[in-house]
Amino acid sequence: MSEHTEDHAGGAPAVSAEPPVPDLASLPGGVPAALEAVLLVVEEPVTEMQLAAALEVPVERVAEALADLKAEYDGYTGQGPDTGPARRRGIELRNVAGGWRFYTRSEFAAVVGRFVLDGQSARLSQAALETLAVIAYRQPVARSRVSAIRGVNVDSVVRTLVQRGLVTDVATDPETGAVLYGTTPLFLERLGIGTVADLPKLSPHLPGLENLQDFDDTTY
Amino acid sequence: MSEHTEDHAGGAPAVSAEPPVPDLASLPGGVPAALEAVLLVVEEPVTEMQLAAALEVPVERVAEALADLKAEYDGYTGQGPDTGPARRRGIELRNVAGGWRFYTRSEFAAVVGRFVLDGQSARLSQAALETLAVIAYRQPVARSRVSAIRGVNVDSVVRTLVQRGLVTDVATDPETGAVLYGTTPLFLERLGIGTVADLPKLSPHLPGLENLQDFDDTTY
Amino acid sequence: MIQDAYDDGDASLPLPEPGKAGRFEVRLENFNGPFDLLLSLISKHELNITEIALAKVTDEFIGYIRAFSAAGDSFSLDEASEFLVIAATLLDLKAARLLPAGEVEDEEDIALLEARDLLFARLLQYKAFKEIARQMGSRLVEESTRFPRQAALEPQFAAMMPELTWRMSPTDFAALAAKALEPREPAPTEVGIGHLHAPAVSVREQADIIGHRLQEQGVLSFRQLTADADSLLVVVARFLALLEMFRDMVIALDQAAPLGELTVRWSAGERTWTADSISEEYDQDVPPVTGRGNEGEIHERTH
Repeated sequence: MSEHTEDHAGGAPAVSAEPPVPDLASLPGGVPAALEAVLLVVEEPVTEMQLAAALEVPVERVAEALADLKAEYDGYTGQGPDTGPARRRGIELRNVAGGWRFYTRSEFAAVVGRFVLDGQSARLSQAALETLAVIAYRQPVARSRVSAIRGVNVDSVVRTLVQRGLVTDVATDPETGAVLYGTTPLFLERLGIGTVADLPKLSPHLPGLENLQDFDDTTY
Repeated sequence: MSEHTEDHAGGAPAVSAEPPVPDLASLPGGVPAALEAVLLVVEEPVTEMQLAAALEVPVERVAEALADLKAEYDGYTGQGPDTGPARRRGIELRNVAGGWRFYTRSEFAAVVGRFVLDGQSARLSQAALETLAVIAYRQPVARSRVSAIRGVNVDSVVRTLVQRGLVTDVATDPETGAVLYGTTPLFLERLGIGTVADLPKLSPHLPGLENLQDFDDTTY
Repeated sequence: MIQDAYDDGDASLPLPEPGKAGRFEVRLENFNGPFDLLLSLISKHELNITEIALAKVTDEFIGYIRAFSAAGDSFSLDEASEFLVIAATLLDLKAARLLPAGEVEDEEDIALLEARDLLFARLLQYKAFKEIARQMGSRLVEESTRFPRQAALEPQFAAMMPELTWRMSPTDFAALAAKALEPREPAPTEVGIGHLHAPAVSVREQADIIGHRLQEQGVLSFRQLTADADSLLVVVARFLALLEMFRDMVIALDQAAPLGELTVRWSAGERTWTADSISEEYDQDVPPVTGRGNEGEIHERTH
């Protein structure tokens, strides 16, 4: 890949009152290095649009550089003249929950875990998992409907999921006034998927009930 | 550099009750990759001794690998057979105050700064204020407990408060290992009081909730 | 009142002893939802979900509950709202079973069969979510081996943050803290009936009541017939009574649409009819089924 594009014009609108961004092409490492620097400070997955705005380069350029970086970190040889054969790094660049973020590679979980004080939250109970699954696939959904599908009262489980940041209230039912719940970006991140649409299909588990959605909608 | 040392015996004393460290030589990337993974998650510079203990490899091996990594990140060609010519990265590996930590490379300070400051406000959000209030009156307190009291995930809000210097980690829960948060001198200064003991009593604002502590303790 | 044809030949009273071969595997402390029990009963028989299988399952479930109360076990129905839900679910099944066998002719029959299909669908749906949840769980565990970068801001950037404006007095701050620390009530979703303790309701008694009303007035809607019911159990009992009376051919039912208004017409004229003809299966003392549950759940099952 070439670091030497001159095309800065197509980037995001300039933000006023901030230090001017230097010509990335003139810096050692160029756009990929700038992306690495920004990704080192992000607290949550960051979109290609956000990165393009910060770097003032076109979003396509960012997308391309991210894909190359990911491959390089994964240990694939870069294609450009200034990228040599790569080694597999302990850092993984992943595209999850609609954005990019650095993660430690899972092989090193045992080592890394010793340095993470506030580790990942404790495991979810079976009840919490099932409730989470129903909310994920039926969102936006009222608690009463989740209860009906699961056959038990889910109030306290939903509270736990909200506390854990995996579920949040996304709307209010215009008719009943009930709170409607949906999943959060953190849920997607924890699951390692990009969007809710990436969830595995429910239909293989529902033989002969492909039209379940219809069934659902008339029941509630 | 060679990834294939068999010498794991000379490492630091093994930590009990933790998952065993896999044979790093058998993992892609080996010791350097393991170091990268650990360095990605540490908040403070971490010493070669600490790294050697976690990886269960001799400290000399760690020192050597760190020096190689630093050179590689700086864009110097690696010396080993499996390290090709490197490009200069946006991440810098620095040895400061006796420990190692990743930093953003200074050339990209403008880009990173723009990204970090985008959307930052001079005022705290309502969520941040309420979280700060809970921490102030319940310190030292774990994030999970603040979450339980507020009913929502407070991870990112707590990070904001830490960044703002109003809150800091003051201890570690001896049982769970969770970080406990408390307020900082800056917080007291902003509020115009001398010590945490000078915080106004809560009781006048809590009619009928004299047993608040009890309530709190039953939430977990 | 949830008990019924327990004495119709199948005498093998299932004992609630967890873990024994051929016995119920469900252990209440790990019990997770009424459909769990239904599913485990169905899979125990390795049967497809057919009417016959469900009938058997229904009977076993009732025996299961009975054995518990007979043993004076610590199993508290008060605490197990799930059992009220499953009871209502099984009543649906029972209702479908009470239909005259043979070809489906009437709209009402279809509606009832649809109700049964609905239950099958719901069971399958529950099972599907269970399976998906299992996959989701292992995915979450797998992903938890990756740790995201979340280090504190480097000092140079922290120093660039805009100066914080703070106009809050200690008193204001305390007021804010008091509000934030206040125990919060969960947002209401529906009207709870948790405080209700449902007494045992006799189907026969209820049949007697509505039988007299229908004989006097000729035609009444189900809504009118249950307007004075002071609990869901009474509504359910009256619904079951109607099914029994339908089987006895003393009433006719008319329902324009599924879940629509159900009109009940006395069709036996001056013929003598008493509630004594109601099947023996309801004629027993029953353990009171009480419990907490969401109103919506029960309502759905008693349409």
